[in-house]
Amino acid sequence: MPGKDVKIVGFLCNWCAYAGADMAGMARMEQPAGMRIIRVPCSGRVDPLLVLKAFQEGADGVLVSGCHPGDCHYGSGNYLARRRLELLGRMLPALGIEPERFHYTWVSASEGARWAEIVNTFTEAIKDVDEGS
Amino acid sequence: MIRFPESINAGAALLAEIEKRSGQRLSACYQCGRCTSTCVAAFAFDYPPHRLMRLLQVGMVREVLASRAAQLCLDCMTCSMRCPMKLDVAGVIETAKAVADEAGLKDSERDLRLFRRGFLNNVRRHGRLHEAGLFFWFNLRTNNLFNDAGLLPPMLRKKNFHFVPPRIRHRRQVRRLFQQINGRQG
Amino acid sequence: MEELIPIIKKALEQVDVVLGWAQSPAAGVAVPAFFHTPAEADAAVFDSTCAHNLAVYLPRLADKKVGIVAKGCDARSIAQLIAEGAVKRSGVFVIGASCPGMIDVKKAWRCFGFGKQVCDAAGKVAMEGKTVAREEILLWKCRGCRDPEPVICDVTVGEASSEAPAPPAEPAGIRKRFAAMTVAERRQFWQDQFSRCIRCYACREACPLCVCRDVCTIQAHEPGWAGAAVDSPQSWMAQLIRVNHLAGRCTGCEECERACPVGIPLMLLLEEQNDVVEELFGYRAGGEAKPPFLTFDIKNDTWDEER
Amino acid sequence: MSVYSYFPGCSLSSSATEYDKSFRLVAGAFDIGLDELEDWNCCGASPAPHHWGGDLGILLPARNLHIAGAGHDSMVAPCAGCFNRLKYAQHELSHNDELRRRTERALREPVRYQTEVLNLVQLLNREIDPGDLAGRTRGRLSGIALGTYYGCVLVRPPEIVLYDDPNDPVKMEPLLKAAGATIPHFPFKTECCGSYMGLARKEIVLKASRRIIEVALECGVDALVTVCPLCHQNLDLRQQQINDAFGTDYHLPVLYLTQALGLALGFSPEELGIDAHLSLGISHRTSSFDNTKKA
Amino acid sequence: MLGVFICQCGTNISATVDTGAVAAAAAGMRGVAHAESIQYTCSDPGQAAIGAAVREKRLDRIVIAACSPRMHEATFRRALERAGLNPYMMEMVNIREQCSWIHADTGEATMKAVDLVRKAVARIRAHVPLQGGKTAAVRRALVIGGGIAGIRAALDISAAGIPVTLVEKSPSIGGNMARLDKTFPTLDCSSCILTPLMVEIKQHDHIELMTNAEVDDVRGLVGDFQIDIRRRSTCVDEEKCTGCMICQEKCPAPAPDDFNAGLCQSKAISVAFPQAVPLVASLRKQYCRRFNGGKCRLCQKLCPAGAVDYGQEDEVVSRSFGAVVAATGYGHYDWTGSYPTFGKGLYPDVITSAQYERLLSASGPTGGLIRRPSDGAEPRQVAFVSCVGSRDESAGRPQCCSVGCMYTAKQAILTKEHIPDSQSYIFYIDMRAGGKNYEEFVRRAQTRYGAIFIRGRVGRIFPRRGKLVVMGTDTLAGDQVEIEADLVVLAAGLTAAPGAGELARKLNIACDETGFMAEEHPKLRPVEAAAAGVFLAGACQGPKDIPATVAQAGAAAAKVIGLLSRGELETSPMVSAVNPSRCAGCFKCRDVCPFGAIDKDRLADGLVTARVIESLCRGCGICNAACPPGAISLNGYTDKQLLAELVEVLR
Repeated sequence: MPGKDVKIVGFLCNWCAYAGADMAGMARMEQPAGMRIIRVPCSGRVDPLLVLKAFQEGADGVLVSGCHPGDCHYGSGNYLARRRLELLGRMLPALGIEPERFHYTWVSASEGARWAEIVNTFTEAIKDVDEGS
Repeated sequence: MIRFPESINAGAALLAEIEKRSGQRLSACYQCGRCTSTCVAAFAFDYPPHRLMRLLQVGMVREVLASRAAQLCLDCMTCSMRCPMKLDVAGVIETAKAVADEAGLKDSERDLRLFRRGFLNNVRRHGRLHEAGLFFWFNLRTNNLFNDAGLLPPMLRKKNFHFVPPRIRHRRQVRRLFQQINGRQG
Repeated sequence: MEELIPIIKKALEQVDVVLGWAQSPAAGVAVPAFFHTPAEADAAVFDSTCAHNLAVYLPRLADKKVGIVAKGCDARSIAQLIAEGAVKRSGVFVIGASCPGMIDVKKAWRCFGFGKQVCDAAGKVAMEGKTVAREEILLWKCRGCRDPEPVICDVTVGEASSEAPAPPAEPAGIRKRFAAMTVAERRQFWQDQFSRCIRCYACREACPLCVCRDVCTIQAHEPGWAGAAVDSPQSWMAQLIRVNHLAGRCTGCEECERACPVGIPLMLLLEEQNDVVEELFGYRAGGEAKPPFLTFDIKNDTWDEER
Repeated sequence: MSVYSYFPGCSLSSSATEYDKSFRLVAGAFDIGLDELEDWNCCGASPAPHHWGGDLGILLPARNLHIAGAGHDSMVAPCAGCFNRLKYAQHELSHNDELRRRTERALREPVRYQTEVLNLVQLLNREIDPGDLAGRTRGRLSGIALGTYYGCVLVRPPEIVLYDDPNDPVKMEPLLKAAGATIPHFPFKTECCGSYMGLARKEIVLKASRRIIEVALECGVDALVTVCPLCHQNLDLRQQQINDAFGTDYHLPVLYLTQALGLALGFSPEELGIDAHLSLGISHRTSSFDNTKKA
Repeated sequence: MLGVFICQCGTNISATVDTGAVAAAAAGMRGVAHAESIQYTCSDPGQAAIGAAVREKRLDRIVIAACSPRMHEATFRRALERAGLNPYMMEMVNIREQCSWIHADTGEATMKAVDLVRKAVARIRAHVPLQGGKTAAVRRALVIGGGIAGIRAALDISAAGIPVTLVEKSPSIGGNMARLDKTFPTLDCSSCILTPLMVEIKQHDHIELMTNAEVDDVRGLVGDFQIDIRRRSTCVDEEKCTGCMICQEKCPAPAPDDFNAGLCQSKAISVAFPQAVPLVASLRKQYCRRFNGGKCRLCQKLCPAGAVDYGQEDEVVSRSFGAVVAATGYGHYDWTGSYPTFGKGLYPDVITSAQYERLLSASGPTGGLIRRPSDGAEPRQVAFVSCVGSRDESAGRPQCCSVGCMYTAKQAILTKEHIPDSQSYIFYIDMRAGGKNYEEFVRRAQTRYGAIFIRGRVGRIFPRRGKLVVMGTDTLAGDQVEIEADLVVLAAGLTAAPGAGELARKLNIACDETGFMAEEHPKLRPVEAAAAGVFLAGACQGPKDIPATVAQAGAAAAKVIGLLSRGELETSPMVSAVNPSRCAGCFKCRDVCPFGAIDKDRLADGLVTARVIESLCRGCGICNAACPPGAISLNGYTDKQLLAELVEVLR
């Protein structure tokens, strides 16, 4: 079964990405079972430390997803998030974490298929890293 | 009469093979008929393209494999370009033709098969196509000596009609390429 | 640099205290000093051992009017504190000191022995018979210094150094080794490094931009970002919190690393972070602009993150 | 001077020698070096991919790619069919390991297939600056409406040939326009001409090609321009057969792109092999091409 | 004391997740005093079971593992309230959309469900009771779009005594419906239904009509939106203009006639159409000679009312509204790009149904006579092509336009009525006639009006001797079809209205992948948009016919009335709060807050700390993520709660 051993924490904004994940469920799009979604109001709520903490607690991967730029329910939260998260992503190699284990991306409420695709590819990418190391 | 589920069951294996090789999901076709609308050769088909797709959907794969349509398809891909579901209809028909070849179904469109065979054997022999050779060989084999005879005078006038076959140096290498064919020959 | 003393004395006419350096007879190097009166100011020195970033004292003196002797790099810290609103520009009087480059006194002591006078009266590195190339005992940040002149100052002291700043060194020693490591090796590297951490928080206390001080979340029991235990993972997490809170704010003064009693190479993290921030946002802490994580213009934020 | 490997293919060396001739003239005029591929073989044309499982459609062109791999960086295949086969082979060789191994068994060495393969339009667009062309042609084609006929294999399948809009290609236009021609709306520019059915199932070719000519005339086209020898054969050589079969009286000239450009550059119809064209021999437009030469 | 309820959702969850096993696992988790699996937790018996457990076991916090919280969080909060608990002492676990529906393996799905429940159990221990406040709601609604949806919504809302501002982008209200000739399935005249309603809007005391106007900027939130409306300069004083159309008659500058779908020309200064409301002229500067370097001032000179004012400028009007109804309608799919085989728009006699509607209309450019555009001839053979830009993934438009079949049948009927010896051919794929009396209508087109229905998609249209050859297929007969038609009418698909996406962005609501505005839930919240206080009416939410549009407009109006009738709204307690004893006074929170909801607070001991202005806080939590000492927390999403979840799912 794909993704059985890969544990991923997903921080999803309530308005877009979480709704998109719901949409994927409504369309019964099968996904790897390793994803654990934590709902947040906005991707701007995601402190990079939450991501680092997740890695410290043993997550194989962390995914942050919010509304597409320009669509933030709060106007600018995702812009701020992507600044913080982009920096975080670039820092990971120096911290001893494979950058493939972290991904942030934007999913709208209607993009169920996109969400399912993201979970699949991300899980696969992490498995590749695990096998590579 | 099509009996369900017998028909589907009977065609399942072949259909799966065609779907796998062509990379197309036949169930996506909703029979709008646009492939047929755009096909320049459909008038000569026994089944128009959209019916080929439908026959496959309901498991009547053998009818498709044995069809004249599968042989006559020009592979111009107009249907694939127009399909609203982005199905590669031509690719499906092409795959059906290849599967039919492998299954040894050789009854439909004998002349056309003869032409293709003659063409390829001609290339096998010379490395390049000897047009005049193919022309006369085909007309002799089909007992139709005056087929396209009207084209000869202008061709001759153009000095484009060569009686001496072309020859390439490494014909043996070309023949080795022919030995690498996977499907059935003949 | 004798002209410094009258300048401090003059500054004391308008400020409550001037932060500077005085000679420590025991150590043979300069140490930070608070000058409240002109008499005290006679002890002021400025030489190649004045490595301390005095800006660290400013936030806690926010209710006073403070004069401060600042090197180029120190001035960046001051500017950053001002940009973030932690310090008022009107509350500081910056005496900009032309900096010849600071030396790593620990290295100097290793060469000359502890307590030996390592600077002569001219403020140059004195070798007392031993010859050590100046570059070798310079602080890392002084190699290829980008700010020999203070970005912010009210009065300057000393000639602008005619000597060009030492060229940036090729990564050597630990930097070189770290750069060559695989990700997995770095994971192990940090685990080893932080197994030495004694949670003394000297890194935080020395940092001019760690303004939270006694409410710092690293030490907070709740919500429990990092446990208080002295073990490698928790110390590592605690440091990551600090590094994260300095994103886009760290001016690279190296005080944390200098302060670390167990010699953890903290600047590897902060230098990397500063480089990434500069690359991503074209931002270098220590100017007039606020950090990119605090201010941005949505309409012009067209940066394409879908790499 | 940039030099390209040149893959003429069977047609250009037999039934379509005028295409080869005119191509060499135009290339010469623009200092494009052509280095004919050593000992090339037939690309397999339309029958190969449609017979014996279709493998020959890859195996045959693979050898040509392999030969080209030892030569220049880029290879031009003016015949649209050859171009399509070569691109297909390139795609399959890089995606289908099994077939590549079989190819290598026949070639007895690792196959070189990475040479850039260009069609004629690509090559000319790359090498000829429209402004330059306009200066040298001085509008010799002005007043002539050319129907750009691309055919199917030049642009399809788009993910293999990676060239132009598969439904509405336009890449021939800049050069012809620079030469002064007008390009009327011609909706059948990628309609299939009937392909290789001419000998075995003639009625398909005649019906398909008839429609193309009919629509071209409806659109006010004076002559069709093509880059495919097979299309040319069906539309030009068989035009009289079409007239006989449908009782029509079409006299629509069909030119290779290089012939049209050659005329524009001032070469004579004889030099370009245009006198060999059947349809042109009976065309009402012959005079206009004669005029262009005088101009 | 903690209660955990695992919903089976019929078999929606229990088919893949062993809910009994999850409940058993939950019973063993720390602090859990009660755990059970319920068939339908959201049902009355389900909610009653929660209430009973709360009473019996003195539960003070509840975890419910069921569907998405986006679906039933509000339901269960109310259930808690009824059971006497603070509604925020509840945490939902999504084991349906994000578990049972996306996994096939029962073991795996059950394990994940247990993980998720454990995470919620850990999280809810960090919950604290929260109390929402009340805020006054502005008793005025904004309706955006003056088509039939906006008109109906505005009339219905104002009927409840709530004032309405109706904003319309174009010079007149009426929208797409005003352009129709007759409507299916009753064939009653579109104008006859619509025009009286348009007039009623104009005359209504409680309705403020702004035409040539668009929403510029939206601030605030439900109950108190501050919205800037830009009124475009038309160079005509609306108060003075009498709609006499002398200016239009004399204006020398031609301009496209938008109302007639580009079939004819209008003038730079013109009245949109004779029945326009308001009946005033407006000047389009891009076509006017005076604004393009000329000296013409004819309209100003000739206007008997002196209404023309070239110096008129855009005006921005700011208003407060308690609620907003988006009724922006639909746009027409531009088929010319994706259908090169239909001639790319180069054949004048290939027109869209919207254009044909104008040819049929008595108020149209031909006075209701069907004349084809190329030569003005009356067509005899008319081919209708359905699904142009619909059900076509190759054109990036998979959706059904939902009205094409019906209006095409209608147009075939009207064609026969106009030209009795004409013949209509309708190329269709599947005849979709699902509404009341629709099927009968289509049958009538076939039997009484002799339209020939051909099941098959058209492949090509090309000219032949002044006619158009339509090449298609009759899939039922199994053969290709060729028709030489005099006129071809394309049933082009419906798109989101131009600018709808931009408006949605301003209103902070979502659009679906086809560009139409998204409702919160197709069945539970069909007229509510993603932002509270914003409602959807009509085709802006998706293609629909007039009856459905009017019904939805009424529903949106009812929602607005329900929201604003009480005069005050409950505010969410999920806002940020500052713990002053941990605040370092660095004010990074203030720098990042998008709503200016952070203020300075000087404590008694002189320390300066941050303070949240709750009425401005929208609960995004950006400040929380920016606060270094963790002094500011978002209620309901505190660091403590998120860390508890995080640690627990990775256990």
